[in-house]
Amino acid sequence: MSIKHEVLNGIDLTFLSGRIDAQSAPGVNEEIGKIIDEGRNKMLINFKDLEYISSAGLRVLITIAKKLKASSGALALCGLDTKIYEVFDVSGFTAIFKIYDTQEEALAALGD
Amino acid sequence: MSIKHEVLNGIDLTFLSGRIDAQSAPGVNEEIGKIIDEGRNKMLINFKDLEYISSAGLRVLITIAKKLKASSGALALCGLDTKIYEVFDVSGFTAIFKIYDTQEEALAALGD
Amino acid sequence: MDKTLTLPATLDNLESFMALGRDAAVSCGMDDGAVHQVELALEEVLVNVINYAYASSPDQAPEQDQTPAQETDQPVELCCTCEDDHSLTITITDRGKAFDPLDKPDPDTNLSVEDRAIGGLGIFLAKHMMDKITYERRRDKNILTLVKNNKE
Amino acid sequence: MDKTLTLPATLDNLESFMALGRDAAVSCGMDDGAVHQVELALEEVLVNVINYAYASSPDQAPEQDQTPAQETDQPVELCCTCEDDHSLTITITDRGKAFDPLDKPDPDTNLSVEDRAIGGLGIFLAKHMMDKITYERRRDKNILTLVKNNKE
Ligand SMILES: Nc1ncnc2c1ncn2[C@@H]1O[C@H](COP(=O)(O)OP(=O)(O)O)[C@@H](O)[C@H]1O
Ligand SMILES: Nc1ncnc2c1ncn2[C@@H]1O[C@H](COP(=O)(O)OP(=O)(O)O)[C@@H](O)[C@H]1O
Repeated sequence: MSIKHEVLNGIDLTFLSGRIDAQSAPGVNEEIGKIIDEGRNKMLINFKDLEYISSAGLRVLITIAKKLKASSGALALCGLDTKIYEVFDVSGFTAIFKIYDTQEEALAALGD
Repeated sequence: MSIKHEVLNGIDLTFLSGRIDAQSAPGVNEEIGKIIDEGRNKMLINFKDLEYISSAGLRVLITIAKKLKASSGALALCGLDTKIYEVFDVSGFTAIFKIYDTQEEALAALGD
Repeated sequence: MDKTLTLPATLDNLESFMALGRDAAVSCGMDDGAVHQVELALEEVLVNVINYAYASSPDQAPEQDQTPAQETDQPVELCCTCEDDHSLTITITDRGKAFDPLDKPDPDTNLSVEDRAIGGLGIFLAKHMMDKITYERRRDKNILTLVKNNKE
Repeated sequence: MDKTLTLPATLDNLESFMALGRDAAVSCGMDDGAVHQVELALEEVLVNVINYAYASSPDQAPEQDQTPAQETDQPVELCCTCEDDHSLTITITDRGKAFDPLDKPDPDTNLSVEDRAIGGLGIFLAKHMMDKITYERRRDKNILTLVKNNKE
């Protein structure tokens, strides 16, 4: 599991790669939590290099979504492959999250 | 397990690194066998990056030693750490092989 | 034949169990998608054993316990059996408190972000990913059996 | 508590067994040197089971067999138990032909290169690296028990 973070046109862009399982999820929660705690509230998470996510990862995402909702922030996701999309779909997360195919589309939507 | 091979003053110098176990030993046997089959017969094997050797590795070494003996070649070893030296010692290999602390000493001895 | 692994129920051992489960699914001829589904279900079930089975009070995470599972007797056993290449049967056995995960009602997946609970998706996902899950309490053991059929 | 792993007796599975044995030795408090000795003995014993226990004729390597061990019932079980941090007990159990490795005479380690056999060192090394080895045939099983004491 590794996390890369950059700021692009005022939007916090986070790349997740590898596996988010019960072992790695707490680290992801902490990293992204830090960004939100700094008061940043436009966030895009790019999943294109993510291979696997379990409920421990979904837990992190819903936590982030709640925090950003509370601070009137915006969150978008992009690059989910079919396996990960299935997990989102079953969990009802496709209705909760704004999900885009590509980073460009997601950035454009967040930029508005 | 990885093998590096170079020729130095007419001596074939082979570096073994990692672990020689029952799984990797056949590959080592093949690599070094090739060199001997080309008619090369002055060989130094440097063990300094070798972490582990089991009887499957000792089997390879005795095979090489027999081949080089048959072709009136010379074989020296160097860089054995204490754990590997123990394995050699128990097996009686310290009496069969010419073992030197450093590569320099071994090269000097083979050069004579 | 059966592939089995028994280790203390700790997060540190999760990856060893996952490696065995993955390997069993692959060598049973599952395609990528099915291997992924098996992995996910297996993780969910194992993590629940790790988090809850041996916790001293209900819903208490094991972090609050005094003794790590290595030193006490808190094993979890994984057993994977490929049935003639047409299905994979995985059993997860622990000696923790009796708990039937199939009794838990499914979460409401239609709630808004604000109303959704954090968590509560593990068992639900496992059920979705497998073709059959059964629970059995035998003596002091919880035995959860997951079955995944090979697509023809 | 016990850590156990059961897998088909194939070379592919050697590393999984080795990882468990190494982990058990480390978590039993062995120092580097002792962990190495346990590793070596364990590999020697496992490789013999892989190479010989299920071979169809004595001394015939399993490559000549028709069916790979995965598909038939050729398991090997590794069980590691740390006794109060003062010793590690490892049992290796297979269902192959009866074979007591302790019956084998030690090789002559004083022979010259020309006279030395290629091989024949595995059991000898295992015996040297461990504090105690016992063999038992129980029903259709070979059970080899290796014990390594922790240095004080
Ligand atoms: N083995 C178990 N023993 C006791 N309680 C359990 C066990 N597994 C799950 N639970 C309970 O069931 C609940 C739902 O589990 P799950 O669906 O995996 O979601 P989560 O673990 O994210 O809460 C857990 O919060 C826990 O209270
Ligand atoms: N599990 C086993 N079943 C049958 N024969 C065995 C078994 N293990 C070892 N042997 C026999 O004992 C011999 C000596 O074994 P070992 O000392 O490990 O050296 P090596 O395997 O290099 O020959 C083997 O060559 C084999 O003939």
